[in-house]
Amino acid sequence: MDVQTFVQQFFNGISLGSLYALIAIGYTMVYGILRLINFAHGDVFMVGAYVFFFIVGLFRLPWYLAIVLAMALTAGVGMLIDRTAYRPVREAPRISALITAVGVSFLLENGGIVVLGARPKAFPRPEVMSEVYQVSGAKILGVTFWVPVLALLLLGLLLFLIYRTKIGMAMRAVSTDMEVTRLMGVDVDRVISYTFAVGSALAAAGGIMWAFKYPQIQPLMGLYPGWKAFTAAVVGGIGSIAGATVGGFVIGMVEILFVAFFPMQSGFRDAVIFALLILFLLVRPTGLLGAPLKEKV
Amino acid sequence: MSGLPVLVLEDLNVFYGGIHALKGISLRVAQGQIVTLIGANGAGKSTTLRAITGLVRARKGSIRLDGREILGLKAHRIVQQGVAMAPEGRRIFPNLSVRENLMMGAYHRSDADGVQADLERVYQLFPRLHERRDQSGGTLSGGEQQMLAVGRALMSHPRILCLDEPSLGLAPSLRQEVFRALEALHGQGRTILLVEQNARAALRLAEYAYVLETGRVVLEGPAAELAENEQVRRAYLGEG
Amino acid sequence: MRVRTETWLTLLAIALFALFIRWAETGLNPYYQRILNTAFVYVVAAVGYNLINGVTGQFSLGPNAFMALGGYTAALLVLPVAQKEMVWFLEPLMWPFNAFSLPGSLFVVALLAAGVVASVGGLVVGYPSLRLRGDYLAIATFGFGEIVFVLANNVIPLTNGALGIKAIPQYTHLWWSGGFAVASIVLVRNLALSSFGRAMRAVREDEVAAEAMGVNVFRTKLLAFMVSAFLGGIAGALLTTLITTISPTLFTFTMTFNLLIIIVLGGLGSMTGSVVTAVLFAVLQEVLRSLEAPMRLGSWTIPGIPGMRMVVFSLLLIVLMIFYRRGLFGRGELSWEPLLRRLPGRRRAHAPNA
Amino acid sequence: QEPIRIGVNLEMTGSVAAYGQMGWEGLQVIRSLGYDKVLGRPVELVLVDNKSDKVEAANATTRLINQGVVAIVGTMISGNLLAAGPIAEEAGIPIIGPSTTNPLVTQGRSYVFRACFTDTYQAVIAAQFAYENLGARRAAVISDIAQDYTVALGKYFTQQFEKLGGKVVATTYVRTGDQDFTAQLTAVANANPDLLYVPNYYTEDALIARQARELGLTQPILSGDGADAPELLEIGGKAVEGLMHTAFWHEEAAVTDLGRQYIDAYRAKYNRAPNSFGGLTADAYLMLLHAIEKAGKPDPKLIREQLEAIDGLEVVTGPVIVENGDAIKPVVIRRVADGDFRYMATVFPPELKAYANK
Amino acid sequence: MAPILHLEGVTMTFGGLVAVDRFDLTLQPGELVGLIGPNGAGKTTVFNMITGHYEPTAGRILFEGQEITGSPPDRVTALGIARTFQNVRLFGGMTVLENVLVSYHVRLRSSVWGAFLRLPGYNREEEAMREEGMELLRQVGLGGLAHAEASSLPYGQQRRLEIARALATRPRLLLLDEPAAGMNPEETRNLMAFIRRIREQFGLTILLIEHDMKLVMGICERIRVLDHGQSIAEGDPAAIQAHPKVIEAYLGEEEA
Ligand SMILES: Nc1ncnc2c1ncn2[C@@H]1O[C@H](COP(=O)(O)OP(=O)(O)OP(=O)(O)O)[C@@H](O)[C@H]1O
Ligand SMILES: Nc1ncnc2c1ncn2[C@@H]1O[C@H](COP(=O)(O)OP(=O)(O)OP(=O)(O)O)[C@@H](O)[C@H]1O
Ligand SMILES: CC(C)C[C@H](N)C(=O)O
Ligand SMILES: [Mg+2]
Ligand SMILES: [Mg+2]
Repeated sequence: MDVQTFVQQFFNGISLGSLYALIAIGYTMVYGILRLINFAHGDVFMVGAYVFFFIVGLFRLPWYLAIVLAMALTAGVGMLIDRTAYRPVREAPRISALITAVGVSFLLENGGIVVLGARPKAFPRPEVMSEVYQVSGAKILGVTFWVPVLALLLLGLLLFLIYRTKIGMAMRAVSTDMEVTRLMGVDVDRVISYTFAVGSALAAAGGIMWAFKYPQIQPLMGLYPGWKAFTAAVVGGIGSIAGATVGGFVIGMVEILFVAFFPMQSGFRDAVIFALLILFLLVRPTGLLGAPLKEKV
Repeated sequence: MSGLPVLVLEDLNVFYGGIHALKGISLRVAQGQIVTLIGANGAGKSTTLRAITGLVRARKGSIRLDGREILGLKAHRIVQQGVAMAPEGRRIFPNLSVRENLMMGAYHRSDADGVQADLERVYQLFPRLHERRDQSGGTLSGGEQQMLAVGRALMSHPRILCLDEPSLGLAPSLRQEVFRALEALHGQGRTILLVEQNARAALRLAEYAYVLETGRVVLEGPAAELAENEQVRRAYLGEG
Repeated sequence: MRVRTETWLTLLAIALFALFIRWAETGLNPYYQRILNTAFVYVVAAVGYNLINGVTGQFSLGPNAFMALGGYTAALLVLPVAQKEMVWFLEPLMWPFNAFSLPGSLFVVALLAAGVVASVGGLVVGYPSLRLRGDYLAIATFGFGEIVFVLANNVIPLTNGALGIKAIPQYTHLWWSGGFAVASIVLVRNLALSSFGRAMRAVREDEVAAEAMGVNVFRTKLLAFMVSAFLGGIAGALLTTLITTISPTLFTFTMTFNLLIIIVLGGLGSMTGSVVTAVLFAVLQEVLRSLEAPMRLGSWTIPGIPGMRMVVFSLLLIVLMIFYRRGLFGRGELSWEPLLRRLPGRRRAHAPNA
Repeated sequence: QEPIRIGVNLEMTGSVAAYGQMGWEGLQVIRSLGYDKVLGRPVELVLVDNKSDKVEAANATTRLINQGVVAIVGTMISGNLLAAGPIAEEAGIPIIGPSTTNPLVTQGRSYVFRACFTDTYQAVIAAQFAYENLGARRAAVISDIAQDYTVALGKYFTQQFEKLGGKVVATTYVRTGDQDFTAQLTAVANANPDLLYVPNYYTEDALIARQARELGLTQPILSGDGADAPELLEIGGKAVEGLMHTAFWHEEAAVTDLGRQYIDAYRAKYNRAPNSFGGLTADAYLMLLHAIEKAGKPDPKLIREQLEAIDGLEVVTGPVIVENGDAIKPVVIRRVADGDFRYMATVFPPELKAYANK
Repeated sequence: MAPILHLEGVTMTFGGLVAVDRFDLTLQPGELVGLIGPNGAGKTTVFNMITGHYEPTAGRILFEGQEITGSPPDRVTALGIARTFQNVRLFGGMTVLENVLVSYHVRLRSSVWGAFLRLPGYNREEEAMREEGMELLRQVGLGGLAHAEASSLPYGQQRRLEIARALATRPRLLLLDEPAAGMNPEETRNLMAFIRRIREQFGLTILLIEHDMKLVMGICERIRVLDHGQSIAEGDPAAIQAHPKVIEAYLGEEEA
């Protein structure tokens, strides 16, 4: 592989990886706290993209403002989902909550089809995202460059929130022991609500940037990115935010590199990723950054 | 009974599904007192504490804190009203540092100075915690974790401190250390509701005691008197 | 004595069921027959899936993969050779499948082969991944499902890729689907109530303790997994020869979701629950379809809204989950016991449990 | 009076929902022109969404048949009709695909029909156009491996193009639903073609065009009938400017009176330009009404016979001759300019030469 | 007499932590030995290595002269070692009888086909198992509760059931991890009598971990003390109670 192709693919990998990372964080945060695989998370990603689409269409806001607004609104959607669907089953067996999440996912997808229509919509891509940069001979599209930059910025903010603020401390506490956290005078429901808000806002950012990259949106667009991101969260060590980030980049890179090296086998891409996932779990069941713990007997 | 009642329970009834776990418990804890609940496994001691702190919802009865009804409030509201609990089995946050664990106890407080002062006080009471303040909670020994759990409860600056079997599973030497700490707290004028399996030590420490059997109070009285009671000695002190 | 009576009652019930099928063949219109066929296919798959997820407590998300293995096996075995030549126009079909096809009279062979292939698949995934616990097993089995999907899409000489296989003879009818539904209920029930089933439930309750009591946890899980895969394979084969078309999209994760919904709504671990909800599910899916058809209110026509069916379905699902957290049946089972107890002269035998 | 029920099996949701929805619009428009009765009885449409999926298409067919329809309109895409056809055949219910161009759809079946030309014919025209009008010699073919139509059309084009003396220098595949084609396009770029032939459905074509332009591929792009959807223009944006494709029909190519009536009614109802898929679905429906009329009663077997006998029936998109289930129809060539499809030319098959000057 | 259990240089590390450090222990048939030490000393870890839940980092474990180091738990159990857990680990959703029957599964001779098809051979075996299980429950005083769900039992009965379940595997060596934890003095006294009785009745060798000194000193013939993974003392109850190192590391002033 020549330098040019390498640079090209490297950027592609980073850019895809950072999108996965943004979504994966939402999975990991909710899982960490509720031990719930939030199947609807990929659909929240879709909601974020549509919200942006309508904001830009209706209010003609500049894109960066529209992103912030869309993230805020999607955060609200996340909180609403938690409030109406998940809170009532919080004390129920884990699997019931899981099925509820499946229900929410179906609802968002099909609600999307009914309300927004099944046909794809073209997504507005800001000018900067369409510019083409030359990096050692490789042509790097604006999105490819800016997506990781934005993603890293958001990740930095998130880490600050989790490790340097009081609400972040409460989130970490809830994730280890919900009942005792209540005993600390913490309104656990509110902390969970915020967690959904943060995760959903990040998913919205992911969805919007995804649509910058592949400028087309439709109600089922969250399905596959959602699964990949979930895989990333697991590879990184589910429950660990740093892990989700690393996992996202790893999955993005592997995916791009596989296709780069074996362009004719690109159909096998997902199989390779999932096969890697399984092998990886066998060697390191708790993921890259999850604590390697033998069950204490 | 001396002092004003801080906590008063009347005719408390709790169910777990179909199981009638508390069948009308009444008790009171006065300002500055240590009151202990003793009883066999499953008598309902933990359930009583869980009901006071709102972790389980009582179906009937009343719980008053400083004269105000708190039954029915959510757990976090009750804690904010001044009830703190160190739950059975320590339950510290293993991946938060010792300091963060303590700060979690003060989560709902907004008086930064007061919190800082209380933090100093806890460190004074348990110098070991100060030594290990940046270590993560999960790496502490059992006894240290118990101290952390008590310290964390104190950080909420409670009107009343509820302790559920603070000596459970501790080696004899650690157990003694925990009881010494409780004595020190008592000396500072804290109000404590103590649940203990180790009846002998509990009765020695407390001023007043209740004996629970299958969800009912079957005996109560000044701790020193109960320690002499024939029935108690046989059933709970393993004598005679 | 008691065992005897129960056996007789069971045989009686099976005979009644046979009479029902006999009647349904002519008494029901083809549309209802088809719903019934689908319901029975779901019963077979759900009973198997419940064995691993409910009884053994291993959260597997891979039944779609086993159904796919079974479905493709059956399709490859029964598709007429001439049709095979037409279908595989991108690349020719692999030997030996291009050279023969089983006649309808050997349909049962195709079904059993589908089960065997699927359980070999079960062995292949189960062997490495059953050592994982809880959600990690779920993820590994989910990954396996995706791998099967990708392979189905890409191994064209065997599967014809995304184009799928069409014009498969429609061999499945009520006797086959109903017969296999009954057989799987009886066999899985026998297994679940045996010492092996007890070991499975012990694994579900506490793996470490089960191991300490001498249960070979791994073998126990593998047994449950392979039986479950076998039934999944049969169900996939029945479905394929009912629909007459197979393509990778038939066995996507949606299929797993459907089964998961069935067993959880029925009550994890309750076989009665699985059976009842499997049938309800198949019926409900059809009933809700009317939501998508244009509706006429007097002279007013409301155009059909595609997607509406799933919107209502998912709302229903969420509401049910909120109000029936442990599913409709919990872990309970229907059995002859209550009936027998009412008969005079019978002593109360021990509680039914599974 | 008891209505006659006709089944409609369309892609209302899923990856090619645009076709199904355009088809459904066409049915509404044609019925509003008075074509909602036959033999003096009302015609009732029973719509089932096949979600753009083969398996669902087969299911939908069974369901329609079980609900007592006398014939079925649909599906829009070939892969779905390949799955649905055998079921209709088995049940003896005629089924007409409005726009299913793949030759295999009708092959060896007597109850399966189409209302459009076939891909073998389309490929001849496309190859000729590429070789002669565009002067292409080295073509790259990118088809969607999940769709019978695109795979086959790619193959037929390759045969025809090479027969003319051109060379297909790269053949690569994408899959419905994929979004990133950079790997395939890089391989294509390395082969250095002078034309890209992308006989896919609109979403994939739009994304391929975009990514090709982003990667600096500037060659002309030629596509098939699948490109004909507003989504191609919306999603493709500037990248699809100049894209050319073979199509079924165009407003300006209307040759029948009914066609012109339809165009007016469509514009009045939806306030935009009509499309071929609505027209073709209307055609399929009209063919059925015609056959039922001729048959004298709604009997599937008689309907089938009358369908096969259609010869020169004037429908929305032109005259139609049915031969072994296939329709003989002209091919239209169009080009995207200024964000819209522009008419370039119509190529009439020999049987329809008479219409060439209308 | 040959020792029933023999540990030699057994070591277990978790990451950097040496939980058990070159531990030696020999048990003679019929002995009742106590293992005590501060929290985190490594006592439970020793049990876990014997029963195969953890594989020792170094050292050998022999049971009746046969090496079992690293054998999986189900094999170790089949050989004749049974245990209870520090936190009760019953099969909560199953009945008391079923809990015990699980322990018989390892000796089942019928194949899975027998169970599928309910062949007569299987049915006979199942019947025999049930009878034997009921008999055992009667012996430990749980006969009346055979069909109750295990999780519904009071705590003391749960502990008893755990022991019964271990006995059902027909062990020769029984490992008890804090059997009296959470019991009051009265219950503890009953437990002591129970342990003595089953030791006689089933001819057991017993190794037990306990923090309740009354129980340990009351029934153990020999006591081993662990601290930080290392043995610091061994002897009869009187000697241990007076041992200065044990007092310092574990007992504290009052209990001594
Ligand atoms: N979550 C629960 N679900 C059902 N029953 C419960 C639950 N928690 C406790 N119980 C039952 O309630 C009764 C009282 O239990 P509780 O834990 O209050 O006893 P305790 O006096 O604290 O005992 P211990 O000394 O073991 O801590 C017991 O019969 C117990 O089995
Ligand atoms: N699976 C494990 N992973 C990591 N550390 C472990 C594991 N199991 C035990 N440990 C550590 O090994 C040390 C010994 O633990 P062990 O449970 O054997 O103590 P113990 O003597 O039984 O204490 P206690 O009296 O409190 O039960 C402790 O520091 C414990 O945290
Ligand atoms: C709707 C059309 C683009 C369908 C295409 N001609 C096919 O046969 O699949
Ligand atoms: Mg308690
Ligand atoms: Mg221990």
